[in-house]
Amino acid sequence: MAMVWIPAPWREKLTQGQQQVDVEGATVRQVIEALDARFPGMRQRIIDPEHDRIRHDIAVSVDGEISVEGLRRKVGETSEVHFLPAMAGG
Amino acid sequence: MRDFEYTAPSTLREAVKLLSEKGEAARVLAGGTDLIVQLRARRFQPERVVDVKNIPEVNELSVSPRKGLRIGAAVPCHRIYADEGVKEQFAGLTDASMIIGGIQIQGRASLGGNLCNASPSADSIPALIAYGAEAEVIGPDGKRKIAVEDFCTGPGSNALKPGEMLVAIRMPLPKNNSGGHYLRFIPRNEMDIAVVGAGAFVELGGRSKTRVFKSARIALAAVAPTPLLVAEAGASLEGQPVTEETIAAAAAIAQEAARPISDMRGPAEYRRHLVGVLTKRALIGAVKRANGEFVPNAVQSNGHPVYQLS
Amino acid sequence: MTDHGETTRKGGEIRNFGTQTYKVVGTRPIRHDGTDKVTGRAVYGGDIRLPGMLYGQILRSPHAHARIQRIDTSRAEALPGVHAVVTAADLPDTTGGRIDLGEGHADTKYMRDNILAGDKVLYRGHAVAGVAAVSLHVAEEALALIDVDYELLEPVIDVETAMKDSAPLLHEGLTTTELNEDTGRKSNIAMHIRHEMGDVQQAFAGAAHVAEAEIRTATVHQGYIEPQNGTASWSEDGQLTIWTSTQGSFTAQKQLATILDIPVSKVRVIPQEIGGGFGGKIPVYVEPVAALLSRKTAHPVKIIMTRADVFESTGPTPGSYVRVKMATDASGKLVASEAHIALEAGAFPGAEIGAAAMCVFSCYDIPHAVVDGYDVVVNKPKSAPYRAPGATQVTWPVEKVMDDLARQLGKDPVAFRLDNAAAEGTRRVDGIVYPRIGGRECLEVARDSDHYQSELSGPYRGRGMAIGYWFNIGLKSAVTASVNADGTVHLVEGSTDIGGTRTSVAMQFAETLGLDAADIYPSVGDTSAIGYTDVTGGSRVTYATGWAAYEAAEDVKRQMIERAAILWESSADQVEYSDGVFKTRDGSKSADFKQLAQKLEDTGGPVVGRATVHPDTGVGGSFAVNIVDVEVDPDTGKVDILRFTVIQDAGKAIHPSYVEGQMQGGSVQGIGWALNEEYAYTEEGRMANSTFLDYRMPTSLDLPMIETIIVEVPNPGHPYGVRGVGEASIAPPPAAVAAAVENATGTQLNVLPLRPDRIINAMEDSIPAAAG
Amino acid sequence: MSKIHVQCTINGEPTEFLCEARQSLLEVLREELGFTGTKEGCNDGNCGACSVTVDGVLVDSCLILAAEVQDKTVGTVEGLASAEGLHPLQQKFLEHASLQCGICTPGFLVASKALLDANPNPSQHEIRHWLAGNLCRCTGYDKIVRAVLDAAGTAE
Repeated sequence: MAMVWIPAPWREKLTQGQQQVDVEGATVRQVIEALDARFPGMRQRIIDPEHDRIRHDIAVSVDGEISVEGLRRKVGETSEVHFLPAMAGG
Repeated sequence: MRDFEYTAPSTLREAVKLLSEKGEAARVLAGGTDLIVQLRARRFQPERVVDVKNIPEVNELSVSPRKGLRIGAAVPCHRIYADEGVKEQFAGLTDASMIIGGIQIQGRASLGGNLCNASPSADSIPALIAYGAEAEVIGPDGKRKIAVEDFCTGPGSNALKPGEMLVAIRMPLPKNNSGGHYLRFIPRNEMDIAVVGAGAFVELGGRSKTRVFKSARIALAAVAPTPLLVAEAGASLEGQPVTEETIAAAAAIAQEAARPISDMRGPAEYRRHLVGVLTKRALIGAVKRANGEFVPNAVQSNGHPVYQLS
Repeated sequence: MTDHGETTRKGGEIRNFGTQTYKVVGTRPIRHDGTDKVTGRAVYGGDIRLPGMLYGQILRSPHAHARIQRIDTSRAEALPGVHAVVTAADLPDTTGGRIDLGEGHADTKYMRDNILAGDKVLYRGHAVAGVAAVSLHVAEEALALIDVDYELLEPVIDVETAMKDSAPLLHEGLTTTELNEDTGRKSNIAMHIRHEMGDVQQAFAGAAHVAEAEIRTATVHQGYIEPQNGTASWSEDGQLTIWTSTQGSFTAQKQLATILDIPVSKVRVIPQEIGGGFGGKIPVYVEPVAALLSRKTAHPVKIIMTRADVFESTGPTPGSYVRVKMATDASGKLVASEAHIALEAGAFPGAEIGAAAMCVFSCYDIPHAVVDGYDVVVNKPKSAPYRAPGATQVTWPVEKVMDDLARQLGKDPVAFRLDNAAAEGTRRVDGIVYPRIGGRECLEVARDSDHYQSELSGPYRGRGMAIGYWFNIGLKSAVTASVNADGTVHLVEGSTDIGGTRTSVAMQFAETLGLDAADIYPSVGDTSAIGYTDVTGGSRVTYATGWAAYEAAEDVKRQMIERAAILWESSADQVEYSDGVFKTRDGSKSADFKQLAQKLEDTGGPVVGRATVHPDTGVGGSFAVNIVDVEVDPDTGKVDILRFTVIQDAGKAIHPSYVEGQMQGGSVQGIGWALNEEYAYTEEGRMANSTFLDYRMPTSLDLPMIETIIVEVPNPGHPYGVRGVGEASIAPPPAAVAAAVENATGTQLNVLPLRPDRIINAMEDSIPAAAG
Repeated sequence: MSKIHVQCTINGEPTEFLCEARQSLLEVLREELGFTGTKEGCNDGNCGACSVTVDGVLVDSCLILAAEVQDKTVGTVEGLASAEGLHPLQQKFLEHASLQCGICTPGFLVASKALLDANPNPSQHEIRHWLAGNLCRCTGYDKIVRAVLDAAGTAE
């Protein structure tokens, strides 16, 4: 099972304060679907349905690396998945 | 900037004519390091610019025992601080002329321009005042002289009448046992405008262990609408022994006389504080030079000069 | 000024923690574009001159906050020599939407509004109209003939005021979002983000030592010497060509297409040499105006900003208000931390608050932590990235607190940091677990350095140290490589070269093929000549474009092996390549790269290698440690830097001289930020010091030599172990300099810059320092 | 207003041009004569990117009117190298990696040459003092100062 790190602003509203959640899923999309099944509202917070991609202000990281394939990124059995604010450098 | 007529006369008479014809609509160009910036900023929109650098009298630099030091109004700083006579007799002017802008600016900027620009923070003016310099002016009504401390009349304004121009700055040769020093405070080590500047010229009497001030002149930059001669601070030293105490007392008088404002270069209170610090340092530097001791200028200073009476 | 070490040596110390030795990588060849740049031949954006070219100028708002009631351009248009005037009315309708800039997103309405103000001006310097004329001077005269009526509004120029409920609102429709969720609250706070790990309250409750700091930092500018510029030629067939100095030609292309509402294929951006950027030349400013003017006049139009424009109208880095609290147990292990970070975005949302929130505690292993970050609009120019954006603002408060805790514990500051340094496996407050990183090694090297071990004595002298962190961005890069008949290679990349990266990229290519760096001729292609490449920023070029060069070299190698097989009537699996020589496995035939290159015509024609990368693995981060000695003049408060050492983890330094250059340059920008640089504002919101005279960047006379120690802890995710080094060096200097000044004077300081008057005030407020 | 006819020598070549009174030497060098090696950083004498020599004296070309160089000798970065190759300062700037973006480099080279002409063996302090009118934002000056020290040694 992959470990998902729940962003702090969502913990109260969605996961009853849980910081980490273990879910099944072989891709980021499957992980999000599994999350949404347990914590409804996850999908709409992460996925931009119009373009079928991660919403623009959010970056998804798998095992510490920002996914460049977005929803399609593979997730391993022991992977960690994070949803972070998207950011830039100078 | 609006276009204008560029003229480059080769005689004073011609220059005065060119200036008189246009009155306020003519500006004199020497080094240009202030004027060209001001034209771009549209502070002035002259119809005619009179470049005076082809006129022999404004380009001369001479030191003679009889006539003292004469600096043509357009002589650039780099010629002043490279001059052996100036270095030897007017070290306080060397101090000032080598900190106006960087080397590039010093290649063009003149003390005459610095004076005419009449900025309260001008570095050379307190030094000139301390040395008792006079401005030699020519105009449609002939020549006249103005004491440098009376030359500036407000920020950016001076005592020149329409049609007049500065020809030279002159000052007497200092007597034996005298010395001058100018220094300023800036947050960086070069390139800034003075937050506060202080110039001092002293003449000492008495024997080496019991030196007394015969006379002193102290002038300040950036603490009033014009560069400021603090005559009472200098007068307070006359006949007094050269001690930390008498110097501190003169510095306190200078602090009293200062009327600084707050702007992006420094708050008023801090400026007043600096007046005390810099006046002391300027006096100590001048005393040391009067005693024949070495006080470094900006190029010689590798680190911090020590401002303590020996 | 003290000089440590021989002054004409060509490089500093390198400490290796497991990187390999290579033939080309790690050497110091002369850069490929060097001769053009020392002879004045190199063409920068401002040097462009086209037939029929007009000169553009931009009218800017004199007010910080006002509603535009009317713009009358008729008098300007009537001036002889004026060809056209444009205003926001010439821009496409501004309905809004988002654009992906590779390095983050932007709102298209805000983007257009920042190019030419719509209904409101939001900062002094905000562009209002553009003019094209036969000469620069005529265009400038025309500006004075444009009449604009403003209704003045109250400005808000600092983040603390802007966050108050009573503050005037810059954007009537702006509401606060929390990680992409609209709270519906109308406010100048555009975004709030929060990271939280563990149970912070409980951890603080059980802590033995607690320290806190409250810090304010001024708005500062990147300070590149070359002003923004752009030349546009809009052809009758609808094709727009732009010559500009930009950090990313494709990002510029995307912005132009969006702002002008035309397809990207209609925009060709030809990047010129660029005179510094540091993040500030990612956004476009004058290019869209030049384009509009070109379309309207049917002439090419060039616009170059004045220096005042650069200060007042391009993105500085945010001023900030930051509070940090940290705690340890009795043994000195960090147990808890919290941070409140508010950054000034400028007129439109988008300060680098995410990066600030991520970097704030990133140097340490802290089990319980919480960070709140706020992106706040104020009436200042829209902020832009500036070298490790957001990291510098948060590094000083954390490092000040760390020094305080070390004092409470009676520990040496470096030893205390080493006890708590983040390392492989440490979980950061944003939840991410570190791969192998070099923070600990940097601290160890600092501790053992000649500088840290040396004595510092004398009155009003003090030493400070600090550590800072910046991550790397991977992003997309493309490289093509054409093998020439003489065995050299022309390499085309899409990353604009601000600091010698053509060479660091070419060196990785050369290393991969066993060639000399001098055999590679690198150039930067325009948007029609090379595949999509993201900005030169985020410390990514040597890392990611270097990786693309490595892949392109592997591609060339594969193709050349096939050619050798054809030449020798063998098969590819029978040919091998090493040390620059192709051989058959039986050893019967061999040719070096140059010899084989001569045979390409007979074996199938040209060989062109290509690669694109979008790395998502091994994007490590870089740590920088500073040690600084200062002397303070107790009478004036002036600070002199006596000695400065920067230690940074480079992964593997491809060209050590340019790695050192990044370390030194970032350090000195940080010193400027610490001591003198700031936007000085009047009450009406006017910048009072928009010149290099009064902005006070460090000159050569304000500095000693900047000693460097490169630490090489290889990045396991990169073919040559590279870590991006462009940014981390700016994060620690204000913290280190402030600590040194505090130690020299016995004071506590909490505002940047550390102006002399502030130091004098602090000294008057505190117990006199124990001089000596 | 009619244009002014100016005759001067630039990098050893007799040159004449027409200019408006309000045009700076910098503007004429760059926009009229094609000497774009001289750079504009601030246009008010505070960055040194436009450094040139006029009759051997180091000046900012943004703060001199083009009309003022009548009968004068102007030296720009384009005049440093010769058919024999780069000037030693140019070579040392390359060897020491003294440039990153390179926009300030022409100004630093012209200023450094003027320094070595005036003072062939400057100390580090003298170099830093002389070059204080030239801003560099990329390098922190370290490698520039080293290159000038090295070039001064070479010139001996």
